[in-house]
Amino acid sequence: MSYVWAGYALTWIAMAWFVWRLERRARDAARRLQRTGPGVDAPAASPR
Amino acid sequence: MEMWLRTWAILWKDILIEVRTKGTFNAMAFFAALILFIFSFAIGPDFELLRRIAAGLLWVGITFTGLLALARTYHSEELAGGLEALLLYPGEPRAIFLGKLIGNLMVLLVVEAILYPVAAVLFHMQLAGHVLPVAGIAVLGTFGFSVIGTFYSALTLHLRAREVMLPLLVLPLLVPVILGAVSATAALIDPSARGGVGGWVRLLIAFDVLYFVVCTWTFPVLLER
Amino acid sequence: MSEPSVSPRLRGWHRILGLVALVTTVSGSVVALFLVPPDALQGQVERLLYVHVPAAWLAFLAFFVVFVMSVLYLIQRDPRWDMVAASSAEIGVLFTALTLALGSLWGKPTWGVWWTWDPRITTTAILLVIYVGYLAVRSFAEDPERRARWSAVVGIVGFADVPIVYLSVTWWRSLHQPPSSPMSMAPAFVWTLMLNVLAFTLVYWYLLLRRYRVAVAERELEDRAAEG
Amino acid sequence: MGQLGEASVSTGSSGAGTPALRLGGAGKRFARNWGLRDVDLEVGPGELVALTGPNGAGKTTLLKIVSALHRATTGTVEVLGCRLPAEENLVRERSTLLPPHGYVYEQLTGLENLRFARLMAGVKPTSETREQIDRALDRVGLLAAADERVGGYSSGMRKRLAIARLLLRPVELVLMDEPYASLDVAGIELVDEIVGELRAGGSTILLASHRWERAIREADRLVVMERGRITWMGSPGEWAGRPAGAGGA
Repeated sequence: MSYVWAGYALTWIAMAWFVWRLERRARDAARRLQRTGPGVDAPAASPR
Repeated sequence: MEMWLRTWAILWKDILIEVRTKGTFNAMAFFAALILFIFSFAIGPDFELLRRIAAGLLWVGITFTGLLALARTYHSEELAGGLEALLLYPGEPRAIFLGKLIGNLMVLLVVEAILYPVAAVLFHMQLAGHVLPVAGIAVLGTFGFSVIGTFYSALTLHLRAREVMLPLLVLPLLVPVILGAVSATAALIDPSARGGVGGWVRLLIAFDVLYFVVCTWTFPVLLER
Repeated sequence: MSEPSVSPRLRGWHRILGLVALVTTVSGSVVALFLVPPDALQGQVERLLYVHVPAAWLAFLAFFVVFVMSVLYLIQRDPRWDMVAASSAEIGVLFTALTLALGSLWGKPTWGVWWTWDPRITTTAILLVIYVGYLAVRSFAEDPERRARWSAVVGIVGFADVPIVYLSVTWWRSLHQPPSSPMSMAPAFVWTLMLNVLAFTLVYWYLLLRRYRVAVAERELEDRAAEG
Repeated sequence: MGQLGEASVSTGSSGAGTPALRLGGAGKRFARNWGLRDVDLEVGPGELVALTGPNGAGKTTLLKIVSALHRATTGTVEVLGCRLPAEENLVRERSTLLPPHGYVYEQLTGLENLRFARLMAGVKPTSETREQIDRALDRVGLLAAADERVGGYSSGMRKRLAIARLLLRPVELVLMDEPYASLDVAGIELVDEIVGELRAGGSTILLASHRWERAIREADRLVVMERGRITWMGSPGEWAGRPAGAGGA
């Protein structure tokens, strides 16, 4: 049974890690977009 | 048809350069001999074992020496200043792929023509009576290998770390070729190996036809700059 | 340089998709772990199949999406198809690696070994190598247009390889070992499996949407860097 | 929108009939920098346009795009009435590029290089082809070195070999990238001679060169490029009378 727990834990951790990494990348990209001027998605930022 | 003239142009040029410089051939011949001898010493004189795995050892040798040759497919163009040396002229771009493919196929088959007899001696392969079918399988396997190698060496030519990229991209495509060639050859020369030669030969032919069509069709995409 | 943008309507929508995916996955796991009875033959370890099989299904689905987007890109040369392909490939690697890990976790108690040359598992391993090759080409090509074109070619050539690898490995294996044990088809098993396949597919679409938006933003940054 | 944007109105003077060459907002991106950016240019049939500017100005990039060796990332390119990149084979048939460093195979002899060029252009290797090759080699003064490997050629001889290859294929649009580079005095005169013949034959010529004072002598128009853009364009007369510093080459 321990293998089953390991399997499910691994599945959940893998998915959570991927989502977490994805959200971090999305935030970084959005921040850098703001800093380099008004972007396609980013809200209008004051010019640098 | 001018496409065949262009294919012949590339083949003629590459043969001329290879005969003069022997750059690819020397590297391959030495490397192949090295691999076979290392196998012999590493695996030891157990003839029964050697005979059983001979086909596998042979194709490990062919794969590594083959990758050496395939990585040099566009070497002469690089020295001349880039693929533009071939794009200067009008005409079907796929002729470039065909010319390079046949060139690679010939180089590989020449090296194999030396490799097989040496391996037969070293690994006590009973090729007697099976020479033609074994050769046929070798050609089928080498053709598939050359199609993928000639194709992907055009892609990796301008990539960073291309010495790693070519084997990495070719590896997954080599699985059916190696399985097919080794299993078919083993089924022929090693009485203990079960499994029909016919099935494996059909797989190799299917692989060769499919990838020849796919690679020839998409090749011009690799020439765009 | 075309300006691929994501319509505002789409952005709110992904939170709902994310929530639905989460709920379905949680319920899928709960059902698989606690509610469905263990299989008579394999016992508890059979519950691993409820995640192993959906993960494998997603690994191949993701690569099919890469293939379709690659073909579309070569025909239309629209950067959006390339970005969808790249996003799907990255998610595909996640599911492929997961499938292999779960496969060995399942293999150890069932066959006593971490790795078996079972045709399905071997094909999944080869699929992983194709994915790695695809992503390596993308990271080593600096020019965005070239990266899109070359990775599209790898996506197409790689995809055609999967069925042939499966066929050749199955033949090769049938020479040495009987085919792996068949899975039980009890209705409870089938429903639980379907639920988890649905859950994983929802997760895939959610991740694809999110990863695509990141790809759009990063491509925009790259274009701006080149403007300078 | 991809790379086939709308053609913007070009500013150059256009000759009668369809222009030999029209670039509308053409741009070429190499990874992180733009080799060519938003270039508008129109060249009439039979015109000789000199292209000049410092290193990296985009001259070579522009020539490679026009000769269909490279594809433009943005904007529209029309050469001899054919739209690129769709009809690139037609363009390659009716135009040719003289590259600065020749694209020649060192392991082959001069003669073999030209035989390869003929075969690659889809021409059967007949005795007549052989005579054509000999004539071209003679014209550039390489007949004596025909059977020596190009590896042993000087850079001037390699350039002459590239010129011989150009003579093999009479075309409507001739693109020359630094034709005078690595040539001695006699070689430079040879280039001028050939340029004269090509003009007499009605070919359109685009000639990129650092040595603008040489290139401008026969040019109908001079185009000055800097950092991927056209910074000045006009007739040689205007160039002579331009205020100091405008479009400094």
